[in-house]
Amino acid sequence: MGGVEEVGGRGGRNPVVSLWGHLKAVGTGLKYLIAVPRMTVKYPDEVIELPDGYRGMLIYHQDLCISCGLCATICPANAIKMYLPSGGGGGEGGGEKPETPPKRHPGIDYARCIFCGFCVDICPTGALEHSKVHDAAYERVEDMLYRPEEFAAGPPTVEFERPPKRLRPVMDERRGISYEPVG
Amino acid sequence: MSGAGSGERTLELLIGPQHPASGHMRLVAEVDGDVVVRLRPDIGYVHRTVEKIAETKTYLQTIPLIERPPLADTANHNLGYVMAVERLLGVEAPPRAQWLRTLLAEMNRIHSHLYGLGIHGIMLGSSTAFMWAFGDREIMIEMAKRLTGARITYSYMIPGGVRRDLPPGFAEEMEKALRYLERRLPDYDRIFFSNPVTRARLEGVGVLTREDAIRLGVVGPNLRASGVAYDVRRARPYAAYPELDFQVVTRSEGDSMARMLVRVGEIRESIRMIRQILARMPDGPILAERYAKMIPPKWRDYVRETGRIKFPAILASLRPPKGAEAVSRVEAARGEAVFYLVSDGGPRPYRMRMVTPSLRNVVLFSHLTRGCRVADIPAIYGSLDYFPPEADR
Amino acid sequence: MASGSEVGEVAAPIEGALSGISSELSVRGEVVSIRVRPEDLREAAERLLRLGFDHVKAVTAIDRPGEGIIEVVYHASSYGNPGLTGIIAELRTSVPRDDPRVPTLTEIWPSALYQEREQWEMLGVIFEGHPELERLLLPEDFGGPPPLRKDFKIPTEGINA
Amino acid sequence: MGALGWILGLLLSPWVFVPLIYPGLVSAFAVLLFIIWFERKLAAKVQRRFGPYYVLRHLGGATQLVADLIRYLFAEPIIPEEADALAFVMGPALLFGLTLLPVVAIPVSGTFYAIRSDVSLLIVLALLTLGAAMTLIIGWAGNNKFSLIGGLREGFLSMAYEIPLFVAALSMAAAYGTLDLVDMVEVQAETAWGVALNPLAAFVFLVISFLATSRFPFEISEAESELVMGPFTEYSGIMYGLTMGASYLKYYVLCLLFSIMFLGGWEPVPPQLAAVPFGPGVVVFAKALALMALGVFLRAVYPRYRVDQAIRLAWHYLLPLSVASVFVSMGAAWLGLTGA
Repeated sequence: MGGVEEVGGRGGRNPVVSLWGHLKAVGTGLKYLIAVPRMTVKYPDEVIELPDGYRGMLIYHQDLCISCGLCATICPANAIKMYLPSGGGGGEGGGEKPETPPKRHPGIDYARCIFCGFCVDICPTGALEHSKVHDAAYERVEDMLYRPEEFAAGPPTVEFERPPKRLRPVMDERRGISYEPVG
Repeated sequence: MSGAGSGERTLELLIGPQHPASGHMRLVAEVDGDVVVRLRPDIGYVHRTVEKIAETKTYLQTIPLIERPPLADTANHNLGYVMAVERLLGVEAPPRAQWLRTLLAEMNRIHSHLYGLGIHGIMLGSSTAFMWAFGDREIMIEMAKRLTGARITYSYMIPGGVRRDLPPGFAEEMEKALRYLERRLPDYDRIFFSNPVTRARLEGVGVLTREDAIRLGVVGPNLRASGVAYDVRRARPYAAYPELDFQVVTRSEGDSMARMLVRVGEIRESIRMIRQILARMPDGPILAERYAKMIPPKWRDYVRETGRIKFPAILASLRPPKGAEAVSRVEAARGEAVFYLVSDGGPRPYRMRMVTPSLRNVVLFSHLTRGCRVADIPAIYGSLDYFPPEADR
Repeated sequence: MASGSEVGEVAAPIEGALSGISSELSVRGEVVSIRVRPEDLREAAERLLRLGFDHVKAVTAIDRPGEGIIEVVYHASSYGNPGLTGIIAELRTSVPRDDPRVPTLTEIWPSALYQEREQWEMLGVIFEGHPELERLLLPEDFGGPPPLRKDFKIPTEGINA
Repeated sequence: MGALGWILGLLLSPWVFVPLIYPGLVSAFAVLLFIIWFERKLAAKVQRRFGPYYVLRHLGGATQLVADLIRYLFAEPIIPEEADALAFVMGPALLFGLTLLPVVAIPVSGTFYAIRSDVSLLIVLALLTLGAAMTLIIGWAGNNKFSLIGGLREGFLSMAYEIPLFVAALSMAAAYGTLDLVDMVEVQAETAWGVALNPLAAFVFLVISFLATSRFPFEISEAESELVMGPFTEYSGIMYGLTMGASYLKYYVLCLLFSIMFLGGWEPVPPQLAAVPFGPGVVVFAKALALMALGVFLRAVYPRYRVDQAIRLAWHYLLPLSVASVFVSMGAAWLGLTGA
């Protein structure tokens, strides 16, 4: 089990080493002050595009849903629950088997959701998928609960004061991340 | 003034839990002038009873739970837990999944170490080290986001394999990212690691001898900085580590500087490992055949084309045999993480023991600070890369 | 580098070291499991330490109300002895649930200090002789029963709203 | 018209202009608003981010500090129950005022000054030391352990830095053969800048001006990650603003002094400014500001020293160096380099 010694040698308290260290530190600071570009973006004016497969807020296709309840079963945060149809639909009992309760459908509480995506991966019909919406803000915690019919209406759209510039992050050997504008 | 009545020499300082450099914990320091006589860590401010909650969740649902405490280092703990579950179930992930797990674990190690270095920087007053490390951490987070779909809480490894295959173009982008990090490390060295002020603050401060490190059961870079070449990746190799060429970074000084430099060395080793992984990754399935054949037939094409697994329904209720027990250990970024699972045949763990690296390092607070200066407290704290939620769980 | 076969090789010296103590040995992967009586725990730990198991990785107590016992499990391994780093010695004992007392192993393995304290707090196992058996993670005014005991129930939710 | 002229005349008279306008209160406030913004911008650039930006976006957030000042003004000043209220409230105001006091004796032109004294250097140095005592009082008044420790650190440091500061400054007096700051500038105009005559004294003076004003790497008594702003832990609102401003103000005064003693003061005066009575002051101001920029830039380079390390640096290195600088001055004078 060999060890390996690493960068950053020790020069003891040698004043010459110290002086050289001070010069190198200040020089590096100056280099970054002058020559190295920034790596942050001006967020609400510039927005970073998310990659495909990003686990954002959910899209629910109610037409594909078979009410199997797997999403609610697997949800680790108890965010997805199965809801009875609202508006008194429960008492109607118009189906072929009157004693079976009406089908339940999933609704989601984004105050609990942890965006693990287990529900999407286990959904046998593809009724759930991820959108790229991740930065919705709410004024009241109750608004974060989406019953099935609201859930089916899609994730909220995020509005900006000024239309933001969309940027795609690309790895860059010199800058770390550089940002390419997308149309 | 309370705490310093007449005739008393010492003053009791309560550092935290609301203090810029305490994290979610309290350090009760008894100081005599500028010298710390005694320091007692008071932890538990972010305790969330993960072990109890795990008894109410299924084996799969426990994965995100495991990821919460060690927030900067989710992948390694995810891996350790999944390894224990696989041992309970007697299932093994296919080779490609093992390599993908190792890839994410090493990416996570880099960004976790950068997180630790950044926090250490700001504790010493170097805002530049802090901002740089947190900025460059973003490189690995961005790459992990492309691989897993999430920035930090990946939940990427599941019993039997991983959830997603490499996205197109990943290796080329990663190579650029790694070259960038390699270019940056010398600048970190010039402005922070070798900065004479940093060296004055860290060299010879908080020295942990080899004997004490072993006796106290310290883990991770803190252990290796005291000259003990123990690394689970070498002592009991798991995932793809048996096939990777890497060195266990150690130093002999045992001081705060050594602990920091071991982390820097591990970042370099992780860069080397990621290169090897991407160059030599075997082809093949990413989910064990036992579960892959249970994926609904209509999704087989989707899985093949996108490289994203659709869960078979059985994952929602995995049941290991009654009475089965499993221990697993992984080298997480901050040190060894140990998982101990006991099954009663039901779909939920009967007992889930999660021993995180920070829990095992908490003993160092009182040990290393005896006789140090008040200003050394953050210097030593930062050098331990201690993360209160990880210790409290 | 340790491998699976080595576990078997190590099991024999462990068995030898524990001669005279009534113990049951079994091997499970990298783990050598040793079951002893509570009164033999200290002696067994001391012999393991002499063999080179120099630190404790985990201290776990398991509540088994069905059998009326609490199991206390120590996972020990070695940093200093390269032949043992790949092995985990699992030292376990059972104590009655209504009076769970075991001797502390902190003098033998100081690395058990915080975890014994935690298991005391979470499962009510009294580690006799432990230097600071006081609250660690729970709030100071926590009054309930030890929370990791099985009779401490936490509410769960169904899948239906 | 007469009244206006009289007011204008009064304002432009050196006894009012110097303490109130330049280099006094008004310009000091302007410097504060600028330099703190500039410090944040510099650090942000080194750290590869933008820094203050959204308060007046098109000027790079230049009015950020104005916004901060307004916020400070309207924030509730909280006086802790356990604090010594009088000392707690008076502390920041006195600290701020006393820190600015030395400017009355700093000439900004050969002809335009509030006080012309043949010992003006000594007056400035004496007034400079008053602030540290106020910091001690502030640290005590808050009745907080962190404040107390911070105040004590400032006390230890001030003892350590004042002696080498004085010796380094007085070595220049030896070189120029005068204690009058106006004369010092004139000597430099005839011979060479002080920084060339005695680089050692200039170096010691510069390092000590970082040390004396809590600039990195000597940001020790405030030490956010150790003492949570040290003496100023309990302060909020404008009282905190004053304490924070005071360290920049002291740095401003030291930079003015450095420009006059080592950088040739107002020489060379551009001909366009020579006609205005306080015109040469612009040159001093520019030099001081450039020097301040250097000091605030160091925030982006350094962590902070430990208090004992800084004290050791001052006693073991800076004090001997300052004594050596006296000999350098004497040597320069003996060689006739100073024209004295």
